Amino acid sequence: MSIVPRPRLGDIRVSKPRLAVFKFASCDGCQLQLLSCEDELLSLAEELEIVHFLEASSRIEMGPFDIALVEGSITTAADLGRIQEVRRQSKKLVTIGACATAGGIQALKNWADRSEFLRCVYATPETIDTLSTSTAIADHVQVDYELRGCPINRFQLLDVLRALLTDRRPKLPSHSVCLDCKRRDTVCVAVARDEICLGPITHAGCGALCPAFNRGCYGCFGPAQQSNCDSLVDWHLHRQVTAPTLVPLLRNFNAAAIEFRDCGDRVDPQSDLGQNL
Amino acid sequence: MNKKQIRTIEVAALTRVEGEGALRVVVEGERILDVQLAIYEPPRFFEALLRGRPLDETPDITARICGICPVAYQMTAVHALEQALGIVVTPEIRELRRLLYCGEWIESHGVHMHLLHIPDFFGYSNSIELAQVYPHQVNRGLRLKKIGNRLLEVLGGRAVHPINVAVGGFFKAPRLSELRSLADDLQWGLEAAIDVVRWVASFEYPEFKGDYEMVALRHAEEYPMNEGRIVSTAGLDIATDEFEQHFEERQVPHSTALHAWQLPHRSTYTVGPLARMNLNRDHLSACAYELSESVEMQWPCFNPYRSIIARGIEVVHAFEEALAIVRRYQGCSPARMSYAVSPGQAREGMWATEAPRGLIYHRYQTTSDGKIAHAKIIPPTSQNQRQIELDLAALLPQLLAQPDSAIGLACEKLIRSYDPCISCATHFLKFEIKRL
Amino acid sequence: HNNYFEFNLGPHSWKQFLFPPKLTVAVSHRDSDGWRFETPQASLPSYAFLGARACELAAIAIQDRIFLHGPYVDPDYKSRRESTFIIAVNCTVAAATCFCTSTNTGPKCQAGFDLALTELEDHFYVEVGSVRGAELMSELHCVEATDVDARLAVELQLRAKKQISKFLETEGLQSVLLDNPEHPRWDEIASRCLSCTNCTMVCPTCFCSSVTEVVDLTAENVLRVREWDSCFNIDFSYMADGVVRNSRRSRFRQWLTHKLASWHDQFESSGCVGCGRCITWCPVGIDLTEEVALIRATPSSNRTLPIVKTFSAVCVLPQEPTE
Amino acid sequence: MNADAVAVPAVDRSDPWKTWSVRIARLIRESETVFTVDLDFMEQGILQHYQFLPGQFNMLYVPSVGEAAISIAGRTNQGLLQHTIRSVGTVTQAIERGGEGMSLGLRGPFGRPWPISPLVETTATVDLLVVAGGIGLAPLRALIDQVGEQRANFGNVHVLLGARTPADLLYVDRQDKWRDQGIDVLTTVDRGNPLWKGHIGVVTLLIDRLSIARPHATAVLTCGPEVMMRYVARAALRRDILESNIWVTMERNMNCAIGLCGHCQLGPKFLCKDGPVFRLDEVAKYLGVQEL
Ligand SMILES: Cc1cc2nc3c(=O)[nH]c(=O)nc-3n(C[C@H](O)[C@H](O)[C@H](O)COP(=O)(O)OP(=O)(O)OC[C@H]3O[C@@H](n4cnc5c(N)ncnc54)[C@H](O)[C@@H]3O)c2cc1C
Ligand code: SF4
Ligand code: SF4
Ligand code: SF4
Repeated sequence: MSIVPRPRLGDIRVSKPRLAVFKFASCDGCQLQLLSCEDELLSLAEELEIVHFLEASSRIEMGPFDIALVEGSITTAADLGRIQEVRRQSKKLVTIGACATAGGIQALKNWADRSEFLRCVYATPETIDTLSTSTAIADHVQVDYELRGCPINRFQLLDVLRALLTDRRPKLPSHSVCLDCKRRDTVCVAVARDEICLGPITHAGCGALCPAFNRGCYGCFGPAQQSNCDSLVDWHLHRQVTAPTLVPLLRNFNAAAIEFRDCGDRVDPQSDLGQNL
Repeated sequence: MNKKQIRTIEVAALTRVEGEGALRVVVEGERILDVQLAIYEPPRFFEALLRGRPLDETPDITARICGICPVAYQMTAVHALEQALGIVVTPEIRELRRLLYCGEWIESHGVHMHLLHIPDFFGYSNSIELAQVYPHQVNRGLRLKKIGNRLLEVLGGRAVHPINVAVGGFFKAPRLSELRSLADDLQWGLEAAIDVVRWVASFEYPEFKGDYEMVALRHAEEYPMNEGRIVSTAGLDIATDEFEQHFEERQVPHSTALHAWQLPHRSTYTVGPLARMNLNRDHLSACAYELSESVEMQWPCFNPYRSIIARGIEVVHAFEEALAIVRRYQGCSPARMSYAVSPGQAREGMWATEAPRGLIYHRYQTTSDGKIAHAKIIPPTSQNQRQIELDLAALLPQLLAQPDSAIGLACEKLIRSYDPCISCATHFLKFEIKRL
Repeated sequence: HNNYFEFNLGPHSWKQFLFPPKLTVAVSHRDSDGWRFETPQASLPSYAFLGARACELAAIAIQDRIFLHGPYVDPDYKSRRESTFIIAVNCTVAAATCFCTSTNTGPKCQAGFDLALTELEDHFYVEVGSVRGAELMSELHCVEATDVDARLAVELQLRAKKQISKFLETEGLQSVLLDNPEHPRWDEIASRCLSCTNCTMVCPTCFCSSVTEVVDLTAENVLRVREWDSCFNIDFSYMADGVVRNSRRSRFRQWLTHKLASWHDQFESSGCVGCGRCITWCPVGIDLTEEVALIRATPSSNRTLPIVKTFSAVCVLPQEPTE
Repeated sequence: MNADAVAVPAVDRSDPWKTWSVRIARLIRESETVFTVDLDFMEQGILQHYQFLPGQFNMLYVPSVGEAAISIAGRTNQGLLQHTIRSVGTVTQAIERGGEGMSLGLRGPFGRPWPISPLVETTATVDLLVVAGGIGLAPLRALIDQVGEQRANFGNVHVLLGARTPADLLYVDRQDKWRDQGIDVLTTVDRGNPLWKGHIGVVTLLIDRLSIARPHATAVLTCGPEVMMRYVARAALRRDILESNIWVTMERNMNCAIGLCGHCQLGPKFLCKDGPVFRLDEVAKYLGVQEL
């Protein structure tokens, strides 16, 4: 990989598509995936102009944007307004990661008593602006494409960017993790090692990582399309796996994704069925 | 006395730092009234949401505090929990954990140096612009970072939020061939990293001497990563489980991050690469030590702008150490110590490790049925934050003649040299503007 | 135990070697004149399969019919297949999921091997199935098998056969499935099926695939990569106006009726060789033999074949005009 | 009429991924969403040797985007291959955007064509009823052209064309030529406009009005949306046309076009190699089953 020196970006103001990256409640891991495209980053920067990416650039331009990548979930009243503005300014809005597509791990507070949560971390919680829920971006504005995962897969990110640059629809497979396990010749950990694995109900995208490392999938890419969570959970209940073991598995990084949420609530003996939702 | 003009300088969004924050400075004439490093990153309540979770999920959940240094969270969490449960890992597991941490240091320092910080020294607003003029250096940086990522992927499954870290060890030990296949890249990386340090050391640095206490881990034999005693440049020397007797974290109104200070006087202190190197230079790997001697730098160093050099030297160290581990590796069996949660016994464990940005501390109480009862997490950034503000206050008087934008930029550069990770400051509050 | 082969099937079949999960089938380059296309050289690994069982030989024979004996030949499969040497093993024990006796594919290896071993106490009884097999044997220092060996081998094979407890009634199976597209059982299965694709992935005869584009940075070199796909995937039947099989019910029905019924029309045999892998590896324990038995037990009454049904009165089928 | 008595021109069956380089010589807009491309082979001499039968299709390939199955509509006067395409998704839109001069890949011809020779070779002359809906005319065009050229071989020939609006009617110029060749061409639209003087309503209504003199010697060839074809079949059967003389075209997701990928199955049929043209009695059983 090498690049030829060329005039400073500022000098060649051709109309390249304008990319912006926005962050809401999140860990930065998903936007970091953009910087982790080491081989592609510079050539990507030739195809589009990164005009708003606080983590990586001090150049801050205003909208409108052709492509907005949105990381993170909505947890504060201020962000509730900000996402509307981002949507208004952006032609295509792509949400990246479990926080943005399903509320992230912080959505666990949707099940908890908020004041108790605050007190647990802060001595004087009054000054904190926080909603009682963490919600996905799509709950608030229209989203053009969703990239799943905690974190997203950088190859999928590249594919989406390339697709948007060439004006085609990105290919985002919606099958289960199982298919990818088999494609990479991993022996099923659920059957062979009796691990509880969410692979059959989890959206593809990671390349079936966990089972390849001898552990069950914990669902970080969220529910697969038309996933049958109830059946898998019932199967385990039937085998004497208890609800307290199963519920936290459904309720982690994609806790608020509808399929995982409903299934978890159904089997949770202590469920107050999403009172905050 | 004349009524003086009140001047407010604001940097609405700090850039090229991880996470989101702002800076607000209030000046009256020559007097700095207030400096606030405001963190408006929405709070995510990790300590609260950990409660009641099965303890073996802790490394996976705490990783999500920060996508830049997830390994630091995982490492600190597993050690703290192993302490609670009385698990002792094998030397092989210990070594692989060090290797994993090397990967994260390489990656995280790589991001900070090449993508976030170096553009400052050339007046560019990002590394893509920098690459137009210094393509070789930027490409080299990207490749270094990529090798760090590769190491994390082989050992952890992926670079962000690795899936292979477990309480007790690893879910799966890497195959010999997998690790060995990294050797060539690591060798290249070692040499390239040395060149990077030489390059970086040739930059011009502002004169600035902080009057600090610097705190880091210190291990008897090795450069600190996963364990050690907590020591400071002022002579502190305590075991990690005494941390909370000496340090305290408090909420401040202008930030969603908690601030930490040292007891009994609530004095500030800093952590990070400079602190580590000032306190542990004798344990650097051969090349790294030699480099630390040959570059133009006074040790101990108290100039935060120069921490990029320390960071660079640590990358050299990480490459050299990773290479040695990879060459020594003979497999690791068992990959994971088995453990059972003994019923009826609640336990507590605490640990500190060295995240890329400095000392990180976790304490957990577990319930008798293997759940987390209580969690306390103190990341590096909340420990540095107060000191950053003080540094800014010290810097500002020399700058006041300049226009606001220039002051803002100069402040941002100082902040960036600390490599603050705002996402990390777990338990962050909302910034409220104080009107004068 | 000290035996090498006293187990049954591995988790993954030999399919992965002859019909690899990922394969580049076409390559495009762009030059100043536009796109140029190439078919990559068929790969040329030489495999020896050691330990293939009777059901797997049957499965390979089925895939041969698909990839070699249809109107189009898969060039890569062909070259892999031609260079494969098969040392089969006769099962001497059976697993609870085996039902090759129902599908008439085992447990004894009948054909399709170069050598077939039966593991006796301290030596192997070898049957030669091809010229290549005979050539190999002539270079090994083997002793002539005795009648005792032969008898022992048969006994062990019979033991395996007797251990098989699972049964699939194949009599009239095609119509049981094809005539019952609206059977209520499909709904019941759909409530349990995860549509995870495991059964199709482990099945030694399933052959569905999709081609995806793999683009390099410059977009000047594009690979067309064929990957295993499955009729359980929603996108599999995607069309511009909508997905055809947009329910787990319809996808499971497609799989089972294809495998056990319409396969006969396509390839003159069942698509099932009774290996039981799909039962073993189903995460929620769905067993096709049980499902088939249940459908068979209560044929559904609402056969909906609208066109024929509506018009059979009007439409008097004439004899076909001769060509 | 025997379903299989058709000669398929040879494709290299041992190299089914063989892709030819072609270029769009001209793009003709047929309607707002439909366009026709004239394709020329980059390599000399292929165009002349390339043979297809009406009803067959090619896989048109846009590298990095994908392939789409597109019927061969016919040839231009210079012999270029014509494909008429409705722009619905990634590949078809990419072709539309690429426009004239675009370089493409082409594999084919694939599939079972319309049964022209069996129809001609029957003892009595056959009357034809061709029914097309929307883009469904594309795969029938080459057939109608050929029938026009060999007009004497057939009895009455009716072509019924349906479209959503007058602007969606395809090949308007060509329709006159067909009429000149003695083909009865009727058109109908779902929604007219002030200038539209023709029929309004679904094509099946036209069938009901048609005089079909010899139902048992009439063959129906139809292509269009599946529902339309179902109604056409129903109407034809009602007029005593034999089920074995009705031919329909089916559509399913198509990936390899050579019967190896499994996508295009309809019951036991692989649409790509057993179809896309089917005799009604071959597929009637599957037409009514939801989600098959
Ligand atoms: C035998 C046959 C002949 C055809 N002839 C024509 C024709 O002459 N003119 C015309 O405009 N269209 C024709 N079609 C339909 C055409 O193939 C689809 O509209 C086209 O594949 C859509 O591709 P896309 O990438 O633009 O759409 P997308 O919606 O982006 O589709 C992506 C992929 O899905 C599959 N797919 C989607 N829709 C269909 C579909 N309707 N049929 C089959 N696969 C589909 C393909 O694999 C395609 O590449 C024909 C289809 C078949 C099966
Ligand atoms: S989805 Fe996961 S990786 Fe991405 S920002 Fe949220 S916590 Fe981080
Ligand atoms: S296997 Fe599951 S939990 Fe693991 S990385 Fe993939 S989607 Fe995430
Ligand atoms: S359908 Fe099941 S039992 Fe039959 S061959 Fe396939 S995997 Fe084996």
